[in-house]
Amino acid sequence: MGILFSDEIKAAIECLLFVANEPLSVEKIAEITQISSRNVRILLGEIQQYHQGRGFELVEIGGGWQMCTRPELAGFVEKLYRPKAATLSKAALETLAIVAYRQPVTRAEMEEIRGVKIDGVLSTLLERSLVQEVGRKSTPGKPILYGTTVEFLRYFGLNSLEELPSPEYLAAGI
Amino acid sequence: MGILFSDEIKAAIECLLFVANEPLSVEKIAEITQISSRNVRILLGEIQQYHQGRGFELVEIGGGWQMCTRPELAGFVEKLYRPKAATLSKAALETLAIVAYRQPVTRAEMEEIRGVKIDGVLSTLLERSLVQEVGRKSTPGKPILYGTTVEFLRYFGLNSLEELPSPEYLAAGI
Amino acid sequence: MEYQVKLEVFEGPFDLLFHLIEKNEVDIYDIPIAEITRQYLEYIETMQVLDLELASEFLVMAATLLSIKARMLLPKEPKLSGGESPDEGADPRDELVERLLEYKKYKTVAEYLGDLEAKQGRVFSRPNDAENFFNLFDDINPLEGLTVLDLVKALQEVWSKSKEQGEKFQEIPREEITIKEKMDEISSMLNRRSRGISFHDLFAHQAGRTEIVVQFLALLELVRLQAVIVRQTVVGGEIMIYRREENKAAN
Repeated sequence: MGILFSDEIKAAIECLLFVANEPLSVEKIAEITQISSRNVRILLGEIQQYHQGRGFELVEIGGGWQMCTRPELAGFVEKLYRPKAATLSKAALETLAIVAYRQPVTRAEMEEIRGVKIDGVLSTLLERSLVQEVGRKSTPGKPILYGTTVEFLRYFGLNSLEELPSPEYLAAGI
Repeated sequence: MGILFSDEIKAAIECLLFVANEPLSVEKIAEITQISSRNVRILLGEIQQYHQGRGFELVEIGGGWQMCTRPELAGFVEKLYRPKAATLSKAALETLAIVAYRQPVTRAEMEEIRGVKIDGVLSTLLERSLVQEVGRKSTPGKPILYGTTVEFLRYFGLNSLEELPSPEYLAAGI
Repeated sequence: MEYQVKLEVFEGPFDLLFHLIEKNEVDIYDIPIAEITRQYLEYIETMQVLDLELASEFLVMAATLLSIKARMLLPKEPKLSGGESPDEGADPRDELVERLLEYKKYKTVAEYLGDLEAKQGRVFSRPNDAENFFNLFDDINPLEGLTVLDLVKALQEVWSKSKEQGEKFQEIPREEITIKEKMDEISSMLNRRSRGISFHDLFAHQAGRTEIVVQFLALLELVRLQAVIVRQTVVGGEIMIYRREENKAAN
């Protein structure tokens, strides 16, 4: 890529980010724009800076890059859309917490920790694509192992599982 | 509106334009942001200038304002979406199968067979020119009857609907 | 007089126990088991009085608490001279505390995730309608890679999912069917068959759900009018429907 083209390529990347319905990986952008991943990252940085503090910003989320509105402006979006606030139940969040930190984990292990049956909650999490089957445990009965999904990361605005703080850290902070 | 707030209000308008799926009228924006139409117009002008020549621009269209990608960049959008365009969802394919074999068929009949609402799927099939309206049923409410299109035959390389395997053959189990 | 019952809903026995520990401001490593057990049982009792659904796990925990309480009341076993009991010093509460702490870990994380969820719920991405873009491109084949066989497979799947198999490929003049017509139909069928007709056969050739329902309502109406007799001679056996006169003659 010649440096002369960077403005046009930057516009192309911005355009892609604008029309995409999901976070775009650096590799995907590189493939479409035919420039190196390294250059994509540089241009993403410039685009991010350009939109900083405006109506929508470029954020790294779920292993990709996506244009998102700023949380402070949610009130305006709600006036336009009145979106549904289908937040997760306490039971679902507790179960999800176990999956996130103990994955891969079986249903029995989750039930052991929470001290209750989790049938309904687990199917909710599966339906909402926050949790998925990731394999089978090599113990008698070969129980299904569960893990979190990319949607899980997006839903909570995380880029990777490493961004989750340790329970000890959280406990100390609260 | 105090002039001091204009940056935040500008961000709010940008945010609204970003999440809206259709052109927003000046009045609508004024109503949501609680500023005068005159000020909305001034800020729209500033926003338009800011995005000029980048990946997407603010254009006045159909009596409102909308963020649109630049036509020159359509090639990139196509590279992103073409792979998606060539795949029909399972729900769409199932609905298409019902239309193919039961035509002419009403929406209610399709929904009864599939056991779910098919609004979205049906409009996809209509937009992709796989299904078309073929008349009205002479029952109360005169529901629209749907059938397959010439494109449907062409995509499958069929000369006529008679070339579709018969339902009896199907029932025998393949 | 007006009074209010404020009853928190707990996600499980651990959740409830935690609430009690926090409410009483006691040390989790030194739970006053008698008092906590009393409050725990009180809560369960309230739930039962109010006839609220109570997961069996709550009762299991109640039993566990009572067992711990009982063990705490037992006098310490006298030390055997010379040897030390491997159980020495073991607190009956240890296992419970361990499980509570493990649970607490995830409860904390759950609260954190709840905060993230609330924050992320205020962030919106652009809801692009992909269909809008598809229309921009020429010569897109939405059925690329699919064959007629895939269509057939899709239909088979719909078919197997649909409860009324085999009915879907005939035209169903649903709107025209009335109970009266069905009653007449059944009566004339029974007139032709002196030995009656089986319930199964009566419904075998009905075209769809609506027709089956109408047929059934018609049959009920005939029963009510005592025009037909419905009999089942063996439990679980075939149900037979007879015209009333025929039935009398048969007996």
